[in-house]
Amino acid sequence: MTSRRMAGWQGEPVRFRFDGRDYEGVRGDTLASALLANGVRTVAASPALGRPRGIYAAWTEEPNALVRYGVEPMAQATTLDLTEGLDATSLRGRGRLSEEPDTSRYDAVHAHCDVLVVGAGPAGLAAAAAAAGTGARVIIADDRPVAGGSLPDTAETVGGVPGDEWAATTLAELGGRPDVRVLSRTSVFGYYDDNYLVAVERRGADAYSRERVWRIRARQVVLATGAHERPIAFAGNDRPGVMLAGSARAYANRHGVLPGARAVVFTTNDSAYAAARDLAAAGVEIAAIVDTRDTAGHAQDGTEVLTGHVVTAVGGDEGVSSVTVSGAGHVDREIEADLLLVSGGWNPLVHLFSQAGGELRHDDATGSFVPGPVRQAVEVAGAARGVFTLAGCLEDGAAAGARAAEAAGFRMGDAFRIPETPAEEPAEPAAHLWLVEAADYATHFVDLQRDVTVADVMKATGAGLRSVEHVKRYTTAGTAHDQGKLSGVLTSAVVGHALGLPLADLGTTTFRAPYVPVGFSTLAGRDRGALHDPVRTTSLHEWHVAYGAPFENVGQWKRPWYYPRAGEDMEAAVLRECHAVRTSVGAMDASTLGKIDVQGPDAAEFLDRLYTNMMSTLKVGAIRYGVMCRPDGMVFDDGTVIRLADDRFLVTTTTGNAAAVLDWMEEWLQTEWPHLRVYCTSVTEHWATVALAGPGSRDVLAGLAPGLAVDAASFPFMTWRDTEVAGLAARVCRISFSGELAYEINVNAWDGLALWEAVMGTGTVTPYGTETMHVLRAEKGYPIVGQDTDGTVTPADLGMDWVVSKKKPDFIGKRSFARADTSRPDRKHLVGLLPADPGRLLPEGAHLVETGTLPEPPVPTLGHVTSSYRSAVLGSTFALALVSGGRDRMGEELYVPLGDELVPVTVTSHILYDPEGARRDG
Amino acid sequence: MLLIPCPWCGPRDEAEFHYGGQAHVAYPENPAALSDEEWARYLFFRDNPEGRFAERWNHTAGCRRWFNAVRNTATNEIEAREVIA
Amino acid sequence: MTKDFPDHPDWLWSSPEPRRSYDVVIVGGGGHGLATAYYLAKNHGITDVAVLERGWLAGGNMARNTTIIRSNYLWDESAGIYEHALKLWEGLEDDLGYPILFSQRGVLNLAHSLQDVRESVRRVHANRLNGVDAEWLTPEEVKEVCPIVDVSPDVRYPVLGATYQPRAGIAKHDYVAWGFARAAAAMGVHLIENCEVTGVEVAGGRVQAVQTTRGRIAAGTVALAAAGHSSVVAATAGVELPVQTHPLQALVSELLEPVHPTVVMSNAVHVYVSQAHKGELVMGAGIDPYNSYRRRGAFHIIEQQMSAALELFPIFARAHVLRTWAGIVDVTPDASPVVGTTPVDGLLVNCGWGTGGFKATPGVGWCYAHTIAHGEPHPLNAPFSLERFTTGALVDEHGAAAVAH
Amino acid sequence: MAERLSPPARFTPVSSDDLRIAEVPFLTQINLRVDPKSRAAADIGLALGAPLPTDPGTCTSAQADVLWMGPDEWLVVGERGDDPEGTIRAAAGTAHVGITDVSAQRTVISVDGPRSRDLLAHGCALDLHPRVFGPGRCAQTMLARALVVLAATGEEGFRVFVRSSFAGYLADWLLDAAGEYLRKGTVTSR
Ligand SMILES: Cc1cc2nc3c(=O)[nH]c(=O)nc-3n(C[C@H](O)[C@H](O)[C@H](O)COP(=O)(O)OP(=O)(O)OC[C@H]3O[C@@H](n4cnc5c(N)ncnc54)[C@H](O)[C@@H]3O)c2cc1C
Ligand SMILES: NC(=O)c1ccc[n+]([C@@H]2O[C@H](COP(=O)([O-])OP(=O)(O)OC[C@H]3O[C@@H](n4cnc5c(N)ncnc54)[C@H](O)[C@@H]3O)[C@@H](O)[C@H]2O)c1
Ligand SMILES: Cc1cc2nc3c(=O)[nH]c(=O)nc-3n(C[C@H](O)[C@H](O)[C@H](O)COP(=O)(O)O)c2cc1C
Ligand SMILES: [Zn+2]
Repeated sequence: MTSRRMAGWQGEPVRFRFDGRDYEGVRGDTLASALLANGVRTVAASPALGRPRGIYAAWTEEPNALVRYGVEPMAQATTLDLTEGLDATSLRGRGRLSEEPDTSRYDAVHAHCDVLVVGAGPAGLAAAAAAAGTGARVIIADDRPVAGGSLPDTAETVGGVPGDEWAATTLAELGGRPDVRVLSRTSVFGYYDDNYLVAVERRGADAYSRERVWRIRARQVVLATGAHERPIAFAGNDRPGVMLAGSARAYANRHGVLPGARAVVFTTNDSAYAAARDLAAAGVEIAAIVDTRDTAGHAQDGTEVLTGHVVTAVGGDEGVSSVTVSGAGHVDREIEADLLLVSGGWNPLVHLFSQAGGELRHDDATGSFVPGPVRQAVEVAGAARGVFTLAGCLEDGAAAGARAAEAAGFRMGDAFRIPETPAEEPAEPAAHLWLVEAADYATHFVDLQRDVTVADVMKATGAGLRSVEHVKRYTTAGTAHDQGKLSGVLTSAVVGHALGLPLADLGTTTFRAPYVPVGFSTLAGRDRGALHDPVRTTSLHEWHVAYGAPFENVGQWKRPWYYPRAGEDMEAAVLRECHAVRTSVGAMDASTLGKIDVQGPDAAEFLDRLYTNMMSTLKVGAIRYGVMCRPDGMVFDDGTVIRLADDRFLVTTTTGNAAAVLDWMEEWLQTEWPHLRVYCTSVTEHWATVALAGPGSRDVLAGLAPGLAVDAASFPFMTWRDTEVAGLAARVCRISFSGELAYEINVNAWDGLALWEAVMGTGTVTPYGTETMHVLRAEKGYPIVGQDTDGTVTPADLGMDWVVSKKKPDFIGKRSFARADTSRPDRKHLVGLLPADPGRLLPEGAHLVETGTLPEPPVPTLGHVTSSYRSAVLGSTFALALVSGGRDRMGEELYVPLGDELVPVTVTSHILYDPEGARRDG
Repeated sequence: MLLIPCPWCGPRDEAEFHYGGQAHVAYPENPAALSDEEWARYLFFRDNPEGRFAERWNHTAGCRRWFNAVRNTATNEIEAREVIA
Repeated sequence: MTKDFPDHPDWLWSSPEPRRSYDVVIVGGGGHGLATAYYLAKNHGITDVAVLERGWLAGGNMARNTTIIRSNYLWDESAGIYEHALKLWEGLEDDLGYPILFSQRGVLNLAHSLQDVRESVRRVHANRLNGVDAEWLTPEEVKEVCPIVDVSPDVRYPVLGATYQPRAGIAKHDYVAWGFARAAAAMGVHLIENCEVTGVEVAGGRVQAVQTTRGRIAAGTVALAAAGHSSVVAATAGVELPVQTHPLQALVSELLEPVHPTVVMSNAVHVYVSQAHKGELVMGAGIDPYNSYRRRGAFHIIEQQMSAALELFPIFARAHVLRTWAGIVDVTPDASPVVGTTPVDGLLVNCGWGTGGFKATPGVGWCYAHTIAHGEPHPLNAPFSLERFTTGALVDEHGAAAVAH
Repeated sequence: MAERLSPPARFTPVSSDDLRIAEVPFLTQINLRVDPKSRAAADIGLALGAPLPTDPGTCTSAQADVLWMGPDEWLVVGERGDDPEGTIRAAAGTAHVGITDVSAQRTVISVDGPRSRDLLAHGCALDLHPRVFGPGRCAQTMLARALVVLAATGEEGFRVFVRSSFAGYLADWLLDAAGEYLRKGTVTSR
């Protein structure tokens, strides 16, 4: 294939493959420029119609040239750096996810600045330089690998040197300042409230992180994002060889690539004349400039200009071979060409501005939407607000940068001197043409990537749709990978044409983040695998791991579930652990329970208001179980309350609710009862807690704490003592969650492992996990908040009237107990269930029905099984359940439908073991 | 990511705060004296305007203080804030 | 345009000038408003109806939702109305004569903790009693239904199993709205766009008319179906609703070759995802915690969403987020809707569907039309009255931790 | 008696020319709550050698480091074995104060070196620019997904106070993020 690289263009060769064929490009190429250099014209088949498609643009606005390579499912050839060995395959609209894992690393960084400049073209560079000169902290971000924005595309000179050179020098100078950060290859893709912007930096496969998300909080923002050239809808405008004029110019100037040999230029404005000049200089033959206006721009001598003409047809199946042009009063002419360059004018890149909440305004002069009013602290400069001259962009950028710095509180420092630029020719006003009218619109494409034609748009308007949002959804125009960067406004214009409404009235569809597609893993960043969500561990964790405990996730905590011995499954291990506690002694790591230190003269009063029962009557040295409700009367949390002193309590909460209960307390204290003199402090992790349970626990404790009188009279149930255990300062509480004689030993978390090892060192204590704890408490009918309750359960439902004070005038939740629904007799009560077959384990979550045969659905349910276990001590399985009117059903037989079976169960008290409480004293 | 002005710590990212809904909804003086309707109103009914809204925030990841703010729910702009004393 | 789709009809609806008076004015031209109008005309012969929409028809949450349709809710009351809806979905394409691409590809709700497992099994058993198809799947079975879910034990929150509703699935949201709109318009209902209701006129405890940006329109019955804006409209009639408005975000990837055969939801890891008909991954993100009427959420919620998605679906690593957006949803204290009468005669309310009302569209349209026609609720929406907040008889899909989408 | 163990004991200190990360375990930490305008506050300040800092986000350093945690809350940090609690209690007398030993509630990770700010910026949304968060500043905030107290101890040094149950997570996170800055002259030691 012929090389279309400009003679004399230097570059280190890079080999690559495309669709199974080998090619060579040069370093600095994109895949697109390299393909064009190799004369490859057709790079994709269109998604729905299968029409051949070529490269249409030169940067992120490209609609056609989508490829996949390696693990990357979809990328634009126009933004893809050519790297040695790149092996890319063209796509037909849809990407393919790879089964290969993505082994790259991703991360994020927070950044702050006084002025964020987006875009490092002439406007952005001038803005950044002006702002940085004042001493403001500046970040300048640009999505391209090379500085200068469109300067390398246009090869204009700035300050007497080539634009790209000027840009590189300016950016390097900026980067050398201590308070300026230059981010290249960085796309700002989202603009959120309070000047929070997010950007993705493409750092490359060799960097520590392949891509990085920048989370930028800027006091002021300057958007200098440039403009996109506008396409025109005409018959056959999707043929390979049709290309935006400015993009062709970019391929020539940036990459030394000629996208064709002989070109027709179709334009509504002057900018394409400059493109034609550059391409001619590079060696492309300009067959004609077809200008829709009646007055020509400044064409190079000898170039034919057809004013008042439009393109009405494109010849060639696989790519442009000729272009038919028509003009009023002229005969149609077919001009031979392999390249058709299009310029319908320029659309300021208002995406980020619009995301910022800025309103767009239609500008009749440029025929485009430009920034209007906005509430955030943002300036728009250069082509992004419709300034289309180089000198104008430099000036506009410098002024915007200075204003932004000043608004951020920085006075003029070293002023930025606007560099000289060559005098520009006075421009002829542009015409605004979106659509070349025709009888048949079947090949007038508005969205190349979704194969949407003018005919499709007209079908939509014909069906009654009048909003561009409807047309977008009916036709799918603007919804593809390129998000309608080129097709969006064009679609609106065509709708306007069809309905006879001005474009200004129709507006655009909504601009949304991300401005360019961003990888899932890029956004996930470091929060993956083990770092996905913090793992919380107790100070005994390593021991549990060493003893082979599987862990249960409880919130973010890892809790040991059970400790299987060789050959044991879970059931065997749990039965053994239960047996040990009921007959001997076991120990559990209870450190995850929430612990809150509540101090102050009004602490007792405060707890009286939060708990359903009375806490102020608790004696120093004693412990009381308590329940908290939400104002709606439903159980929120439970735990023990220890009175440490007249004005000091230690409250324990469930593992999952520790933070919520502390927040709850602070909320009431700060917002309702600020006069109460109370301070609450979390001490959850200050303490390690070892629960010692079983008839043998007293002896074990006595052995470890020789200074402590452990007999029942000296150390009664529901009291606590400060003492030394295993030589460690400890607080021992005599409480029980198993019904057995039991103690909870609390030590400073640093000493937790030492305590645990001392306990285990006695040789008589069996470690047990959360599962055994659950079985033991269930045998005693102690509910677990969140398991036996679900946010719809009151203390009375749990059979805990005794925990609800009748004496207190009020506490949180009390009023709700008097509502109609909360006093219904058929509310669901917590009861016990004994299956008729003592070997039958009911699944937790199973439901209960009244009859032994199941009627047709819907079958009213009486309630459900909340907890269900095998019990060694009961010699049977058993369950806890919430059952409608359950307390009035003692002894009744109910049924649990399981598959085709109805399993009979008997309703019993929820306290199945030792209802007299005979065991708690040992 | 809103930038929420904690009266104590200064502006911080939204992720550090817990939202507390409408401000100035006092716990009733004497709940027992309320009708079911009035109690339901306290429990479940809160203003939900499109526009200025007085609301509560807690700086949970910072100083743990509750404060009130007036935010425009149509623009998310915070117009004022006050310390709860 | 993408040709692997059924063609749209050549006519959808016309844009009549509003008349000065209608028997029934429906405020809000989302899925619910349109379905209500359709069933009013079809089931009850009431066609002097206007649906007033402040923007473009069905451009609210109807245009923004992740289209998950299922009926496997926990409580009998919820199962009743959602299952009614699901049955209607099963015949809707024929009923409307419009391709709505209803695809019963099944929904998996994953469990990641023992507590999740209990709640899931509870829901499966409740569903079966209610005649809702429901299964409990082991991790291996999850893998069979959806091979790309990572069910290995070494993720942060391993999959311990899932509930599965085979009849659940997705539909093409816009087509559903347009199908209802077209069928209602064909029976004479007026669909009026760019017509914002700015006030509800009440006299003597009875509704009289609505004030709109296109003038006053008298009405015998005013039926609200304004989703996130319900409180704002109801307040003009002096009616307070137990609703708070929040942004809820969603996102799509580029079009991909088929990889994801079903719908996967995970409450604990905060993911819900399906692959829509064209091939884009459609993913719901979290709800923003504060009240807001901005149809845009905060970006960190999307970032968390991606981290969660990759925990469950490592294969999505290199997919790209193409577009993010938000709707504004109306959330009630018990995460269940409010459908029924208000203290104002002739003013009816349908709101509070929060993050999960798309799936109810035909069901609620059916019941709400009944409520409008008879002045009292259909048995299926009777439990969802405003009074439940006074009696305390909530339908607490929140408390019971059932997922709301 | 077994040796004291700090939870993230498996965390191996690392250092390079650019960055040093190590645990500083077993510091004495007291949570202090008192009305800043009260006599007790003044007395406690006197006893600790410096008035309690009342400027949000600042800390003082005399007999102990005193970190501002909230308008009526401070974290008093002493060296291993110090007894600031005794000092504070004695100074407060019978006034209404909240004094809670939280020594083991959090452990401390020190992050030092020219790239310390860059490292923290990966997970901390605060502006850590030396002009904004220099020596003498502290803040309660988020680092990655953990709640921390962050204190600037020098021009390029920080202490990160993290709840001990999160310490393992945070250590893993820090080491992963630090990889980039540990390439020059890295030493890992126990
Ligand atoms: C991101 C997201 C994902 C979701 N995912 C799911 C899902 O997977 N499954 C599911 O079942 N549900 C889902 N939902 C919820 C579902 O979209 C809504 O519950 C449902 O669409 C609400 O009913 P609607 O369609 O009538 O609402 P909408 O479409 O919002 O209709 C309300 C209409 O009222 C109009 N309106 C408001 N005020 C006025 C006024 N004053 N005058 C005139 N018109 C007015 C609005 O413009 C709007 O068009 C999701 C929602 C969101 C935002
Ligand atoms: N003759 C004409 O009609 C015409 C029309 C348009 C532009 N121009 C010329 O183009 C130049 C415009 O200068 P300018 O500085 O305004 O724009 P520019 O196009 O030179 O630079 C904008 C830069 O911002 C980058 N960018 C855009 N969006 C971004 C994002 N979200 N994140 C990061 N980077 C992003 C672009 O890739 C580009 O590098 C001037 O020289 C002007 O004369 C001429
Ligand atoms: C199920 C579903 C699928 C969607 N698929 C796409 C898509 O493929 N491409 C796209 O750009 N947008 C897609 N969208 C998003 C819409 O473009 C748009 O963002 C959404 O309707 C909200 O409207 P708004 O962004 O205009 O406010 C999809 C939306 C939904 C609900
Ligand atoms: Zn604060």
